[in-house]
Amino acid sequence: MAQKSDIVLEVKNLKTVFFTNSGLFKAVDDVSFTVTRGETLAIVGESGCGKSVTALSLMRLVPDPPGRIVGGSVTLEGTDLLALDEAQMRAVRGNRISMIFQEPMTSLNPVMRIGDQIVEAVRLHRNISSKEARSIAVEMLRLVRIPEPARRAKEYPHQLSGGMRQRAMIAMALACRPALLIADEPTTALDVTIQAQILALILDLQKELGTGLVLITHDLGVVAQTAQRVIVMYAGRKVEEASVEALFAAPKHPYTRGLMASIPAVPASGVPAPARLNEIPGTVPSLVRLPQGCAFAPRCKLAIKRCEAEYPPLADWGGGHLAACWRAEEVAEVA
Amino acid sequence: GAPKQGGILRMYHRDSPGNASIHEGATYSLNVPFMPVFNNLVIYKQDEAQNRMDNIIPELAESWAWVNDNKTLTFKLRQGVKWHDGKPFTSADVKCTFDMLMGKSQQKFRQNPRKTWYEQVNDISTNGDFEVSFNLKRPQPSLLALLASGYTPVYPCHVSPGDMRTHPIGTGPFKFVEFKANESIKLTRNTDYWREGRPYLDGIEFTIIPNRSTAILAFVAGKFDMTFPTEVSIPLLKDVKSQAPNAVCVVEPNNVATNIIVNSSAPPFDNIDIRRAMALALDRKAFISIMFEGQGDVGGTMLPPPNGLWGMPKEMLETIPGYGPDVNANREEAKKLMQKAGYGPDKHLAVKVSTRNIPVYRDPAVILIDQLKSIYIDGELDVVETANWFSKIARKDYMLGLNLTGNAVDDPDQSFYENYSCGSERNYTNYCNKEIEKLFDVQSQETDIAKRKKLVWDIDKKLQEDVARPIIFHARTGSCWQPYVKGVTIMSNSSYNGYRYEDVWMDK
Amino acid sequence: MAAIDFDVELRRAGAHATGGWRRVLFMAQRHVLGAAGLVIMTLFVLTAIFADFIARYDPLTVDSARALARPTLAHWMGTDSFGRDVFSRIIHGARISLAVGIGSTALGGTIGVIVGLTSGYLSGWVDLVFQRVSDVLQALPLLVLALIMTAALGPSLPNVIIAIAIPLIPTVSRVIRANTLALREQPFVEAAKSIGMSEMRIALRHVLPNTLAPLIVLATAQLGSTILTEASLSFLGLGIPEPYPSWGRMLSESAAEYVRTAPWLVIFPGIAISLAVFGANLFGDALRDILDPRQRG
Amino acid sequence: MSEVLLEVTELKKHYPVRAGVLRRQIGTVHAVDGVSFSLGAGETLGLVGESGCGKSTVARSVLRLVEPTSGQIRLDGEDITHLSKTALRPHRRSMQIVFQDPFASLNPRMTAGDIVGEPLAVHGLATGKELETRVAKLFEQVGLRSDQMKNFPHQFSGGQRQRICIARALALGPRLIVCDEPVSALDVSIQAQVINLLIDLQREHGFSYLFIAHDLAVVAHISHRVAVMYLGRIVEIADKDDLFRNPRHPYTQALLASVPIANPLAKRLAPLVDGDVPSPVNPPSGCAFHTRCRYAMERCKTERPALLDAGDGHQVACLLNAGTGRSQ
Amino acid sequence: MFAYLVRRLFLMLVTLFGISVVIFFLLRIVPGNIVDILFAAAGYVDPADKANLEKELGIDQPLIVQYWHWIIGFLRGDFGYSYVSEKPALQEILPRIPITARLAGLALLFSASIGIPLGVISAVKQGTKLDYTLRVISLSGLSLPSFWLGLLILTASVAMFGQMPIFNPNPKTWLEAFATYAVPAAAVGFRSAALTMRITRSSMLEVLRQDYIRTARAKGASDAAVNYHHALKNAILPVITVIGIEAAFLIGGLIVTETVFNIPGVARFLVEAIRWRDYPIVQNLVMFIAVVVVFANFTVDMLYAVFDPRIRYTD
Ligand SMILES: Nc1ncnc2c1ncn2[C@@H]1O[C@H](COP(=O)(O)OP(=O)(O)OP(=O)(O)O)[C@@H](O)[C@H]1O
Ligand SMILES: Nc1ncnc2c1ncn2[C@@H]1O[C@H](COP(=O)(O)OP(=O)(O)OP(=O)(O)O)[C@@H](O)[C@H]1O
Ligand SMILES: [Mg+2]
Ligand SMILES: [Mg+2]
Ligand code: NI
Repeated sequence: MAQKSDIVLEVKNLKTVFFTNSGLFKAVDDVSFTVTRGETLAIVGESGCGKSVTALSLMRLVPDPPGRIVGGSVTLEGTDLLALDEAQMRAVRGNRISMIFQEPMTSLNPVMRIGDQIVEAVRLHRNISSKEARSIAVEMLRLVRIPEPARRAKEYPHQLSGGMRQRAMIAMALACRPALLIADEPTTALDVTIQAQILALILDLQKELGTGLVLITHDLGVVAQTAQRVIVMYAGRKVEEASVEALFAAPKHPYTRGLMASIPAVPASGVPAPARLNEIPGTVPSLVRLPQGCAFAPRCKLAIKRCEAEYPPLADWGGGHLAACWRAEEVAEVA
Repeated sequence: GAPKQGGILRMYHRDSPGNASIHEGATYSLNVPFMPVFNNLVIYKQDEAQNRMDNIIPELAESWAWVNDNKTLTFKLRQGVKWHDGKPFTSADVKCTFDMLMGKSQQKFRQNPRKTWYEQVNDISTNGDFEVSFNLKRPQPSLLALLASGYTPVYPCHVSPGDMRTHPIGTGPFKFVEFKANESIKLTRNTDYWREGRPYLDGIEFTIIPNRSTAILAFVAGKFDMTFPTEVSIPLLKDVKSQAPNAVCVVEPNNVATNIIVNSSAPPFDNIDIRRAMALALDRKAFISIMFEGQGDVGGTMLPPPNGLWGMPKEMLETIPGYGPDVNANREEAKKLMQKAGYGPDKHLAVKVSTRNIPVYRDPAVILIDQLKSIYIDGELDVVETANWFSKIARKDYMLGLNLTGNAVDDPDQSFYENYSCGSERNYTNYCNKEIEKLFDVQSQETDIAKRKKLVWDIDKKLQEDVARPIIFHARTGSCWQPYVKGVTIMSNSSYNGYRYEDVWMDK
Repeated sequence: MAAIDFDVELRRAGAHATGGWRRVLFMAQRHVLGAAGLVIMTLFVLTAIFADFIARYDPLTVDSARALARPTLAHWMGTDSFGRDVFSRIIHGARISLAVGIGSTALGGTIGVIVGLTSGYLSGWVDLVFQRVSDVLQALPLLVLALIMTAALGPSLPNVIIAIAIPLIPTVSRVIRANTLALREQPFVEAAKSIGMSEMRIALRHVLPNTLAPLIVLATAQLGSTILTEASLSFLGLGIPEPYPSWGRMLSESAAEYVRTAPWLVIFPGIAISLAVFGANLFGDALRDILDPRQRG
Repeated sequence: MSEVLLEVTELKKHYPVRAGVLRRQIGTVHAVDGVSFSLGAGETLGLVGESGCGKSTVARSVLRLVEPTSGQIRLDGEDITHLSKTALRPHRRSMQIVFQDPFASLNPRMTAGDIVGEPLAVHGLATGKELETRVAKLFEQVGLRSDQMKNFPHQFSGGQRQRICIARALALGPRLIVCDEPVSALDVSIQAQVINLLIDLQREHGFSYLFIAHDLAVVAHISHRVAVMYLGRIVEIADKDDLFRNPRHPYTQALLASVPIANPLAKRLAPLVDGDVPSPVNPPSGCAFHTRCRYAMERCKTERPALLDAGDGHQVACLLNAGTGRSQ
Repeated sequence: MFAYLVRRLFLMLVTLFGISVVIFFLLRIVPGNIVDILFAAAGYVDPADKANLEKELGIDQPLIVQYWHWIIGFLRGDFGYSYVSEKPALQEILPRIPITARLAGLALLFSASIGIPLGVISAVKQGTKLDYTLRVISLSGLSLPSFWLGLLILTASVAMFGQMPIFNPNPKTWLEAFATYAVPAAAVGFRSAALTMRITRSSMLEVLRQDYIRTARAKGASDAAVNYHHALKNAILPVITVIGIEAAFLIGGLIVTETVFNIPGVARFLVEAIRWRDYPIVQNLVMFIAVVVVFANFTVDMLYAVFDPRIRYTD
């Protein structure tokens, strides 16, 4: 484990809920984790399990109403973000902590030129002339491998392809060299060669600046290649946390196990691809009417009586490998 | 104190007159601003409220005389009078003016509303530059009264009617400066005026403000020295008094009769019973109390005394059906007449009351409709745009019409011939009674005032009894000015004749 | 961290409000102003419908004896110069003013929506032609049209409604068109195309609902402003003719003469107009918020 | 493969580039620059390539959602390139698309249920209760709960939205589904569900897919044949096995080598190709890839390689080895 | 784009032509002409004189011929003479246009400069007391009949200051000029501002929930920057539309204000001219207004493209 001083972000018992007309929606329920300097923490999980809301909570950008952070603490470089007033928080956002949003199409202002949007991000936190900012913006676009960055900087989002928009988002997020970067599925719209470049780029910058990186992704391949540690979420809760090696070697939660099994592989020569992929049957339960016990129990092959009655606590199964399952030790064997 | 020289009189104007040529207009919107530009041959004394024969004084004429068995009226003209453009005034100008009015000259007015005034004039003759004679077909004493009206200025020969409409040239105390439609009219002192020491004012400025409330507010705020004459309604007068207690206000009749024109050429009003019933149903006091808070006059065709010269005395008036004091009794009688005509509580008569879309027309029409309800008549208001009003009336495309008739001079000739003689263009009801028409001529030729009055009363009574054009009331309106404005006289039996303004001055 | 009362928050989000009435009640609490607007509008509509039962006097009966009476118990809002009961006239006036307001808004709005949608959605030549026509309509000032209409046909209720509705058309259609132009480029419209929807249906199902917010705001604003336009027309002598009591005319004609001497003649119709306009707009704003799915939490 | 369902020949789509106050056209984006392929009934053609290389444009052109600049699209032998909107409408039933951007392609004011049910309603295939049950079934098929039918799009997570889109496309039971990155927003387990679903549907009903994705593993899974695009053109097209086993175009090779492997012990993130992606406004002369290609020759700068058969229907556009590309 | 402009210009001409036809024939449909009115006002009906006058004014000719004369004259810059004042129509119209234009301009300025910021604030603070207060105030602006508001202003100023702002045709100082126009413009602008505010609010609410607003916040942009820079620019389209409509409306719609404040602008003049059936004035004035409106619409369309790069006018 990293030393205390190296900790960039410490999230403790974060709870974010949505007050909706159909009831209380516990999107993030008691989630804790830390990110140290230069570390990459990956968050994976079923879609809709609260990854993005967690990220938004860190930025304090959960739409209110209906959303509200109702508990826990978020400590960035020693300051409790949840205690800051809005002005102080603004100085932090985009500067010390920044985020790459999931949907690049709607996350870019359609009536502003790409360049201007980056320039704005830079100038908000750095006292430089607009000319300098502009050259930084173009530089950032070049860094994220956008061809003809000077011209593209003058274009509007709708004139770019999806991938380019995503890269523009990345450029914007990195423009201020933040201490913590949250990347919410930053490369889903990219082809693998560019994805490799971008990830390499992010990791380079991370190394150079000691940026902590929270990487939210579905692509376990990306997780394997980039992250040091992984959190697996399910229905708003953290169900497993481990170093990447440990997780891939021996997942301790049946859900993680199921995820691993679902990964399609590029057929190596000679090996014919399986016709169907393994899948986890069933769907994520509604976050309003969560079962009393383990939320995964209805889909779990290993489920026992106890799972339905009692939520399993996150227990350390050795070497900082946390998992919330009564039968964590059997997971690897069963499969 | 003694009149002071100087100052510009600021007045608002109620609307924008179509043009600047008095002879081509029939509204005092034209007289008020342009009378000061002109002179007449003779004029009613400007400092006396009541227009009377014996109040007529010479103006461009130095004197006049009736000769030739009262069939010729000869004027001796003032010498040395100059038009505003410097040309001398002569008898030729007088002849030109009246020839044109009679439609006898080459040049024509676009419209000539008072042509009928000169029906009895054969021709105009001049004798040298400074004598002119009106040769009549028969004696007509009241011709002088017509000539004394503000509607009868003398025009210069050398200016075309068209130019007179846009830039009038006169001999009067003030010169025309400019007329901006919907905006303002400006007059300036005629330094060459033939009357020594007049006018007192340096000029007159009219600001055109069609919206009454704005205008009154502006007056109250001191933006104007005077309201437009006779344009302050009784409710507004109270308002002015309360906000500007120092203002001088007078309320005078303006010799405008509100009357009903009845289409007797078509059913149902071709039936004299229904016409009578309608006349009987009128509660004139109610009209007056609503419209004027009591300050109006009940009368016949002629403006009632004391302001009017020719109106019937009260006792005589009350003998006419419908004028009796007991309204309920009248209405009972009216109901009987209606029942006789076949109407009753379960068979109402539906009529349309047409009128112009102006409050002074519309309001009495609303009252009329309400009063007709009491005798089984269901009236419906039919508001007609001014542009279509006269053609509609002329087409006889109406049943009842609510109309206002203004009299330029308080004289029976003007009123009777214009409104009640067979075939007259303004006889909208087509009322035609040859016997009465003979009486018109008799009174017209009568030189003895007392005798003539008797004749006029009888005619007036007959007209009311025939329900030719039932007169509802004679209006009164107010005029106000600031206390420092002196020498203003508002005429009490005409609203067309008192605007020369050469005696007005400001004590500032 | 201040303690958060989950119940209160949930209540605020309307979680308890399930089922018809509770939901309505919740909405009323959430949109107090809108509920007030709805109440006002409903009251006025009811008043208009039951005017004959509510009014205590005949609105047209003239009585010189009681002219210009101050508000008393007998005449709650006094009487006008004709001695007509102002309260009764306002009650009956609701009919006319609401007929003008609702009638012309509905007429102008419907045509405007159709024109705007077609124009914005189909674009191309249709758009150009429609826009030219609405240019033509717009370039003819409202009052020119009203003057011409009343001069040609006489000032009657239907004519006033039509005269007021016509200038609404370009206004509504332009707003709708502007919105449609932007919406047309949205991927969900493309998605609708891809399932083989007819253009017409796309316009109605996908484009129109997304222009509803501005449309409602506009329509309720116009509902109010048409009542005012009628008042202005009356001010110019072109509104609903006497003796029928439209609020606008009651106000505009008394305003000049009686504003100081008999203020009740001016105050009450003024309040009626303002309240109606106010109610329509408040309700419109709330409706806009309620219909916006993203506001529902 | 059996009969040809879709045939695209020499498809081109150019967008004008404008600038200045008067917005004069200063250039052209050659978004798609001469693409030809065919797709048999019951077949899946994977389409991969650089982002911005024109995949979505191809997809939308096929459905006539954008008007192609030139070229021909035949569906079932019928040329639909120039059909009028009305004439095209019946054909829409047989081809559907799942959009790349799920949120934007969902009407924010309609509930998910209405969105999915709409195609059925439009084509009059179901109404009332039946519509509801069919929608519920579709929800289930794509792994959504049927109680989510009355939610609005903004209440769903990204992956859930994508599933709504898939359900909508499936509703009509089309013969051709163009999937523009249908699973890129999904987590692997759902992705597996969706892909299994697509495969099952294909088996059952003989659907054809034009399947666009970045994830080569997914493409490898579902496709029979795979086309690789680069800058508006297809640079390689072959049977899946052939392509993955024996990629011939240097770009394809780079792609395959860049796929991250879900094994933390086998780290290999070093990008294999470098350099800027060229712009489709000024595509490089000759072979568009030559600016990033390690094996580029002098010829590549001037000569544009045609898509040639390198044996067994494995077509490649590369000048290496006499037009057969680089063998590994 | 150039082609678009040329076509647009051509279409504007088509529109103007349409307006000329509509106004010409509409006017003729209305019963009564200047001659009727002149003669009616004098209570005097002499068919021969009437016919003479009709001939003199040329309104006895077939409509097509009259239209042709008008249009040809119009194109040559010959606008004819007012039937009423008998002065050249141009001389009557021209001095009034700047008056109304100034008034309308000021009212729009008032409307935009108050309505837009308040709309933004109200949207941002949706549901708060501030939002309620602003909305109630703005609604009261929409609820007051403008003549009523105008009269109120006048009455109040007389009652309080014993003075009233009445039109001053020759303002000497800049301040006087401002005073002359400011109060009436404010009276009109109040209503207009209320409308602008409501549209802004509604449109802003739509935009504020968009993802890119969140992005802007994530950059650390201040509320002001988010609201005015990011959101407003996206929300402005309907606002521009409404302001454009108001602009067009104001040119011909200031009549009530011009009446109450007694301002000699085109709107009141136009009504007066219609009352008189003064065809040369009405026709030409309507054409002038039409030109303004058509250009206002054109400007709005161009502004769309300026504010929203997704809108492009091609071919
Ligand atoms: N504004 C909102 N109102 C109500 N519920 C919301 C809102 N935003 C998100 N949610 C709910 O919160 C839960 C978590 O959503 P979140 O966006 O964090 O999922 P995710 O893990 O990021 O999924 P994905 O991988 O698909 O992006 C979802 O079930 C979603 O329905
Ligand atoms: N409406 C448009 N106007 C101008 N250029 C466009 C338009 N749509 C797309 N383009 C351009 O066309 C090219 C191809 O875009 P397309 O969306 O087809 O790429 P793609 O292959 O789907 O990329 P991605 O994988 O990132 O989605 C890009 O350069 C893009 O900028
Ligand atoms: Mg997410
Ligand atoms: Mg794409
Ligand atoms: Ni606290």
